[in-house]
Amino acid sequence: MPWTRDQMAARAARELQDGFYVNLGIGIPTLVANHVPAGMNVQLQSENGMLGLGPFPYAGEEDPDLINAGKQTITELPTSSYFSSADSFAMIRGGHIDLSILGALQVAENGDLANWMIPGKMVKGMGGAMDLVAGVKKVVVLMEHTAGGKPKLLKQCTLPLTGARVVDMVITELGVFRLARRGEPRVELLEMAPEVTLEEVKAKTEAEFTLANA
Amino acid sequence: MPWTRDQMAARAARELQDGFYVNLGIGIPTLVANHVPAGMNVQLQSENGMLGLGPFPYAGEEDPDLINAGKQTITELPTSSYFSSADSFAMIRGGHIDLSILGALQVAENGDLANWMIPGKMVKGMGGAMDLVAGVKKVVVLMEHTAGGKPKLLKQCTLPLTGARVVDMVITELGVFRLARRGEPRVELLEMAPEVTLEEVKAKTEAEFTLANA
Amino acid sequence: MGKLYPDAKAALAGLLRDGMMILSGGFGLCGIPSLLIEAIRESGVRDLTIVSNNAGIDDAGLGLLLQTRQVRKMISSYVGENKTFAEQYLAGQLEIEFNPQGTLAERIRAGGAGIPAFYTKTGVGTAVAEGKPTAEFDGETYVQERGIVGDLAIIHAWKGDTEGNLVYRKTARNFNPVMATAARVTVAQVEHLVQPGEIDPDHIITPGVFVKRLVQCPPGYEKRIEQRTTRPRETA
Amino acid sequence: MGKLYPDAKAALAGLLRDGMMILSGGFGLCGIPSLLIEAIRESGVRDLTIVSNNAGIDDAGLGLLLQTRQVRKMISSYVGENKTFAEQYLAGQLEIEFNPQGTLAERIRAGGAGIPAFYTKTGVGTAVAEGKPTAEFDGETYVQERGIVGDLAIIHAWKGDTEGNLVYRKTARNFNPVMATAARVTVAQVEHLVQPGEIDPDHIITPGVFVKRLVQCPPGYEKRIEQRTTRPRETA
Repeated sequence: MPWTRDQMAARAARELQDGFYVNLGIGIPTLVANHVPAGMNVQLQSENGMLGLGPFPYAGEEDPDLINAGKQTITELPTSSYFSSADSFAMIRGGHIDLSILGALQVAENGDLANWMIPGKMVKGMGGAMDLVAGVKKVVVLMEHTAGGKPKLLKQCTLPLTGARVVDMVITELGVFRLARRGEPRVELLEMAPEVTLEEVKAKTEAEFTLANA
Repeated sequence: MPWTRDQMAARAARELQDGFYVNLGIGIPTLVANHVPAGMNVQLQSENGMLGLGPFPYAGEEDPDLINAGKQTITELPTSSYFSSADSFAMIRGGHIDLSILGALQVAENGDLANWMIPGKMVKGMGGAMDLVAGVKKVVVLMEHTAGGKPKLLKQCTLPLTGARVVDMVITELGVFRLARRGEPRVELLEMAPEVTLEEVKAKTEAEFTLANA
Repeated sequence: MGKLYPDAKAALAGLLRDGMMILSGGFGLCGIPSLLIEAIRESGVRDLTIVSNNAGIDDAGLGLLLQTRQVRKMISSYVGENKTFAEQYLAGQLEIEFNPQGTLAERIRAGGAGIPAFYTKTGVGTAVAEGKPTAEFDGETYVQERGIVGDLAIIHAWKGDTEGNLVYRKTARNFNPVMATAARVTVAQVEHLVQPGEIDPDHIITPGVFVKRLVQCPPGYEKRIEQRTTRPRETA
Repeated sequence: MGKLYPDAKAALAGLLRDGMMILSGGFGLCGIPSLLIEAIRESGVRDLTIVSNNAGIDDAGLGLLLQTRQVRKMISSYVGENKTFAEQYLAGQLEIEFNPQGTLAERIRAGGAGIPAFYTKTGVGTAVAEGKPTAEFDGETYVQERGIVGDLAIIHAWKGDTEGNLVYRKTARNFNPVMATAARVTVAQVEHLVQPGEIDPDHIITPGVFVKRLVQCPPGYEKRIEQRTTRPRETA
């Protein structure tokens, strides 16, 4: 049985470590915040200039000066700090954020990532995604395994790249893959969701992969 | 009669304009602060991270956390702000300071400046001088006309440079010279101290110069 | 002559001309200089190049200048919230130069700091690196990006004193302080005008040297929320 | 495991090794991390490369590490206040790399911000540009300077919370915030330790992400004054 979106987020949360500073993308990655283990100190970074993101506000307490990178109203925590966009991306590009969890349109065997543009469609812009994947220490992609029945974990990306050789891990509803950012390209299947078969994963994956510890 | 150091500083103060942000070097330039015309708003910048330098403190009120770039205790004003060294030099290098007044060992006809190093002597370092002359909009040198009887306003600097073609004006005890940072090198004598003769200036100056409006 | 002007129109008087480059602070609708944008709209100035992370929404922020077709080109990282933008872009009436958000912020910071160019890993191997010089440092490839200096920066601050010293509130800080440094003239709108000395000098984010003119927001100044998201109250 | 350590020795435990590069905050004796410098002296670690604007004076600041000959090389902008320095340098026992102060600050800022190299006008046509690549941008010549990343940064702050969020006081800020960003590990000494939430998040200069360990200055912590200058009181 493939994982639900919430189970995917829970699996991604297992990549968190105590003391981590983490940037979560829009969509499924946002759900990871609900799965931080109790007692673990994890601070969320928002690239529009905040560390220590709190939950959404109660109705009536929204503050127009307090939003996340998805432009949603949020709240602050006792640990919070604010800084400019230049300082925020100095932090990101400088390798000070431990983990970035974000969505993808395509991921290639070699760790290439495409998640910002479909030629022929209206282009909205890459926002901070290119900076995050280039600068953050570990990049985890959280995505549906297929789109319209077609694999998204590919031999090569066909869409314009967000980053070249930037993905460390891919989590889908079917399982967890480890990729290599350096050296020979390599994809290893680390885990599968319960009752998902290797045949199903192979059928829905274009990238070559091996079984970890196989 | 050549100008005194205080008169030289007073002459330099005539280069100030209302609303100017100004960096004053150590030595005679520091005296310029005493000659800001009443009612003129001039803010002094200190490259260790302060705008709005106040006067020296009263005895007993020195604050170890409040010093100028010469490491002297100072005070703050209602207009003051503090920032990091990186931000301070971003301000300087980015052309946001209107005027830098500093001392010199040598100035050349083409505006080259040497003020940080005498080979063979112990070298103390250039501090912020190279950044100031490269970044500030207008650079005024305030110096003795000669050193050990030898001219300091030369055809070419013989000492290692602080900056190439960076000086706009030289004020000495004998007079005021205007230099050109771009195009053909050109030195013009704008003013002489009272009772100083052109012959005296010529005798004590190696650089070729013309009389302004001559 | 002080820095304070009676209203946004006066604060921009003499500064606007067709074809100029304007940097605008803000992220989404958060911390945008609405009053100044409205005054630019009223001025009728055209063919603008606007540097701003976003392009506003259809009826607010920089969207107002798109409606009136005063913008020729946007330099932005994300414009997904604006339908007017999409229409004009697809009709070939509007140019867009997409920059990664961090590269955009750093290009502006560089422009203000006297850095004509710098190297970054961001975008290496992607379309944004095409046509730009690359270089290797310690075995890694980086792309060269250029500093940006605008003709005018318009920004929004929470408090400002008459000297032009500014502080920002929460995430309304965003691009405002960096844009304040990177234009020939910076005009700030402030929600609260105070006297010099009322802001602790250790708390000032933008020193007055960067701000040439400022204007106070009128009473009732409205700050809009783009995505109002809330959580349910816990039951007792 | 929190970030707070009982004393400077504990805060540096496991971080020191011969030949490492240490960045030290401070300008003159203002805002220097004295406790941490003393603990480095006690540790006996040698062959250090120290990046610091100044080299302290003979009996204070980094001068302590010169006395014990623990320093192999200084990267600084001005070392004029230190006689020990002069002696060791003239005897060939100490290397010095002079950087213009703004270039030094920017190299550290770049290192912390993931910028491996940038261009500046500072030093063009002087000895500091020798051997470095130059490039023309818009008709002006600039020299390429490299980012600096150290093994360890030691800094001094006025207040810090247990999360590592820091604020500085007056000109004791200087190089501290930028050095905090540019080392694999940053250790801060704080005069006043507070709990998270006690510092207004809009006032924080160094967010906790940059600070791995911190230590509180003991009661009676002495801050020295290098040039005590005063003015006479006006007579009434």
